[in-house]
Amino acid sequence: TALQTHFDAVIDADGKIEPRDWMPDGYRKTLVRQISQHAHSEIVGMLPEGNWISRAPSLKRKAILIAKVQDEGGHGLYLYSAAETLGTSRDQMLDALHAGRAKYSSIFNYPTLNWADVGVIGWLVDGAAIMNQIPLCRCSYGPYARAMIRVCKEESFHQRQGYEALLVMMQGTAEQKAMVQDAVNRYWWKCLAMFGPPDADSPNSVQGMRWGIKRISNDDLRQKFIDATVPQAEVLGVTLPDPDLKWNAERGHYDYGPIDWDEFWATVNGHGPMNKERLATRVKAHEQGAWVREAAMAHAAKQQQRQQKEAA
Amino acid sequence: TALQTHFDAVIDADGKIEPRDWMPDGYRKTLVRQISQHAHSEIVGMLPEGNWISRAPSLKRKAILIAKVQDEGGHGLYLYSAAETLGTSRDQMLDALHAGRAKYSSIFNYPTLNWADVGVIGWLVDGAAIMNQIPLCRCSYGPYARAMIRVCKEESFHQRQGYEALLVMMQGTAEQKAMVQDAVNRYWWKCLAMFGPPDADSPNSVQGMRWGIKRISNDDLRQKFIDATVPQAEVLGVTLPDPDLKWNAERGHYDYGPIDWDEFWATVNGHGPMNKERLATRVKAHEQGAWVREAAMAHAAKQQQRQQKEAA
Amino acid sequence: MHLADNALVLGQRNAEWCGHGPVLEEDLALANNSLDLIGQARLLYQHAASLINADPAEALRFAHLQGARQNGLIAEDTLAYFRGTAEFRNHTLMELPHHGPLVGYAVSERDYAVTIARNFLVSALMVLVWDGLRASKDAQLAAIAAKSLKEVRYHLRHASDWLVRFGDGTEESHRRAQAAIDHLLPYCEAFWHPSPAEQAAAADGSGVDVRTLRDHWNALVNDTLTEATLTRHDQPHAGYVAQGHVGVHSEHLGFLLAEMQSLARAHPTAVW
Amino acid sequence: MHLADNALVLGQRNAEWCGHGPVLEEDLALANNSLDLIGQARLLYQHAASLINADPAEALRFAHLQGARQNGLIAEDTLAYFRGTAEFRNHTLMELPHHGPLVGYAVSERDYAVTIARNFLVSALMVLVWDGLRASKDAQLAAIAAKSLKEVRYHLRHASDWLVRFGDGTEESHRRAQAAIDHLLPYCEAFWHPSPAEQAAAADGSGVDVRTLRDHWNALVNDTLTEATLTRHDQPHAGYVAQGHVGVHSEHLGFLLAEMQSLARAHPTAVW
Repeated sequence: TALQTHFDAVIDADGKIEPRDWMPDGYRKTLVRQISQHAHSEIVGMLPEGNWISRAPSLKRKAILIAKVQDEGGHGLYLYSAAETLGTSRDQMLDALHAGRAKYSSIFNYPTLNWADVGVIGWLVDGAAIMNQIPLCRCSYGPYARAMIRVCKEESFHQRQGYEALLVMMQGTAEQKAMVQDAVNRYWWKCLAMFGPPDADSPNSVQGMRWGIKRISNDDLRQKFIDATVPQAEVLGVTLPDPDLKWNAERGHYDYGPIDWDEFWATVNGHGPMNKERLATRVKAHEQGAWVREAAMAHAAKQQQRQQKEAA
Repeated sequence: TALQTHFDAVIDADGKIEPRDWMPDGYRKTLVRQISQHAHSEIVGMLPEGNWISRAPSLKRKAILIAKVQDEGGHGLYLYSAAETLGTSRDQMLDALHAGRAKYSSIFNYPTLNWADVGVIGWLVDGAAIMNQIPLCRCSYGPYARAMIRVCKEESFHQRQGYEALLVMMQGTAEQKAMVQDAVNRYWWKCLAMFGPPDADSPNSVQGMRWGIKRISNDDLRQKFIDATVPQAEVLGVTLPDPDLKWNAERGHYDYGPIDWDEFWATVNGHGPMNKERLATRVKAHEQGAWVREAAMAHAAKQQQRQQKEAA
Repeated sequence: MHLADNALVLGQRNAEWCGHGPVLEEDLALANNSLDLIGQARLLYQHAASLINADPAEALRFAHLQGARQNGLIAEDTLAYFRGTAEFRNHTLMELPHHGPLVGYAVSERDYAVTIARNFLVSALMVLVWDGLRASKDAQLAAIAAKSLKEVRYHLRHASDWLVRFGDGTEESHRRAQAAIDHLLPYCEAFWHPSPAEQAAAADGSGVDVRTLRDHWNALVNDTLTEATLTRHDQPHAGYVAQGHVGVHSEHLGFLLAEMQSLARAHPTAVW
Repeated sequence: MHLADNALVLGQRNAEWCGHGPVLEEDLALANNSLDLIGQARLLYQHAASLINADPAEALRFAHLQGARQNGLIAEDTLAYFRGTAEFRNHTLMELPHHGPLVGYAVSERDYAVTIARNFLVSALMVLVWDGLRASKDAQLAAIAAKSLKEVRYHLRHASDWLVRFGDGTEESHRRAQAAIDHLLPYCEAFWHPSPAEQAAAADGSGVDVRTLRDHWNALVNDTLTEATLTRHDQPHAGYVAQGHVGVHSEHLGFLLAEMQSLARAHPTAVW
């Protein structure tokens, strides 16, 4: 059809699709799935770091952490807005999350067990997320691309803050250094898995590439992340927990050991250490907030009635 | 009547009234009020000390504290039982407590703010309670007198434990000593008030004396407590917060300053720092435990039904 | 120190909602509120620390605080993380948990009505206090006041708006808001019983005499309560006046500080 | 240390009910349970401390623990109050709060069904473990086992009785008990994945090989669940195995220890 032809032409020209433009159903569905999943990840992702706000070891770090978690909530807000431009409401997306139909990043199904986890989430988890997200700033869907530009900017800031916090800790006491190493040991492999299954096993990728939603393959992003991170780890003075990790001059990249995909899939499929806890916490917050939302609506309705009466 | 005459004779002979004996309504009512109030005090009194179980500074002190709070619950149990022999059920007594009709010792309407409060409650609060209670071991109502013998024995043990804990703290760091002094400052005057208003203002006492329920007057007990406590405070090395406190060789007693009865009555009448908190906590525990009690009853009923079926 | 402790303890409480708010926008609003308060606390502690370090008598009074010092001197985190419960000077109102009256070691669901009602009652006071402190003869404090006034005006607006929504919303929200106000109002009586330190500051021109603000506060509070169709039951006041600001707290502050200070105290010499 | 930490952490949890129980008799029963567990923990820590103090390599491994020492030596409170979260070796099951699955800083009402279900699952294990440990070649441990076995038999009886009452009681109690069992059973999988320390103890005859107890435990658990008309959904097991016993805990232990250790850590040199 003419609509499809126009859509294809925009995509091929690396142009932007906007909310009022025609788009194929599959494109719309894929985008809603991906954007809402991303939004959910921001919201669920508030919990692991939020876990340390009350115990942050200095007022400065407490303020930085609150601001960061607040930013994540903000990202969630404008990602939900971007998804709403595709015709799905925030309530619908939240229902899908709470019913377990929608996913969020599996990395948040692991607990935050010491203060260094906060820094490591900034450095490695946000670092991996940025690798995944930078290409999305050039995504073919306009509102998503624009949201991602803002998200990436803030995430880069968070990543630097996380790394800086770890640098300070690594210059500190033996216990502080041990915390950082412990956190890196627990998060390193989970971060590598964040880029998704190897290209050979990643069926969604081809269509995503065609549509200009996905731009770089999982394995390429993962390699890029590793190559960028290893020197940072050396500066920091931590050991990445992979005996196979070494520079391969021939490839011009770091080689790395095998990822435990069984563990990854078990967690994605609900059997991680905190899947139930994360979701139940979100559901509980939503349910216990119902009376607040109802009060706001009831009051707004009363206000409107009163205004209409005055106008009449 | 003959019944009344017999009753009076038993009382006059310092004998014991037992549950099946005839007794005047006023005697019964007074006893139910007093015993249930005492039982409620034990139960509510679990809360101020329970507040420190989770933070006890050594495992030994944690064990001692749990055992003590458990003992208080135990006292509550057998005092409720003693009161039940007078024809009032535990549920009725709890309802009266939860509805605010029944009182408990006003001393528990103050918060426990540092670890030394636990020791001071043992030393001074239990100490004052024992002064009040020892005469009750000779009370004319048999079940109450027997319960009080056991209670007093255990309370004396608690009082020695509390004093011993304070002795250890007073040999410790400057902060530990400051905690003890702070706790004594907050509790001293409240403990003096525990003996009740001055004899001149204490209308219930005369009839209580006549019935062999009350044996020593408020002021006499208070003086006895002060005389016993001042030397203990000296050994401990704390200052009792009363500039007027000094030995009066003529009276053979310690003189002491005026008690703030306005504050006492305000607290008794519901305006202390924790009246609402203490009662609401008990009510909440009771309400949230309803399903547990119902389950136990439902199961017992099912069991009985099954046994009857088998028997049939 | 009273102002700093107020800000820190309330900031700590409000941050508890982060990730658990009734709607995402409120997570952000409370985080924002908490950030403002912790920012205020930091400025105030830094100022207090510099005053303490400059005065040998004061330095001696705080000599027992050894954690988180910088070059041997008291720093903001020394004051926030290494003072004991009885050394805090915040109003008791700030430290109460987000639920109705219960003892210190009880647990209960959080009630957003309590959160909003407290923020309302506190912000109504602090709008007046910061406004007055802009004229403090302590220039540093006057500058902090000017900055804080802008922030707390927003807090008051946010809390008032929600209190009106609750009071004039559903039956449940009205009931919760009324219960929250009934629970919290008696703690406000302490506002008008300034500590010796507050009185000294008012006398020397660095502080304000809070008692002069009472009528204005009453008017602010009564206006919003009326709009929210809520009733004020606390007049005339009879009963216990909370004493957190002179160091005699509720059972709740100890738990709040135990958690807040746990990591810092486990590593007293660490730099973060 | 694994046994001691199990006892202490569960004892700490169960004591939280003290003053808040559903009926006075249960306040006393839980306090009694907690007292037994803390008593066991004390004996085990004392024993561990004497082993550590007698072995220079071990003493070095614990050299960073400086609090609550006695004459410079590690004491029971040094181990209980001055180790960090990751140094604890209790099963994750012990540290979970008395409610369903939620993140570490969530708050929720306590659910007595969770308390009872955990005590049931743990006691069923410990009856077997202590029974086996009576034959430990470590005479001290064998003596502790003999004492503890009597106590835990009573705990198992108490928890089983209540679990049956709940399962075969009202609709609500059945629903709560089933939810509690569903929530907690997966954490029991960790019982059968002994830590290197547990394996070494089993190998040298001081410990037991827990894997040999699995069938017996299953039989104990299944019998009571059947009587309670509750269903076991965890077979075959698929998913994450909790790792508290090798030091990787849930988010809950950090909060439990922050509170438990707060006072002791604020005064590391104090004697109580």
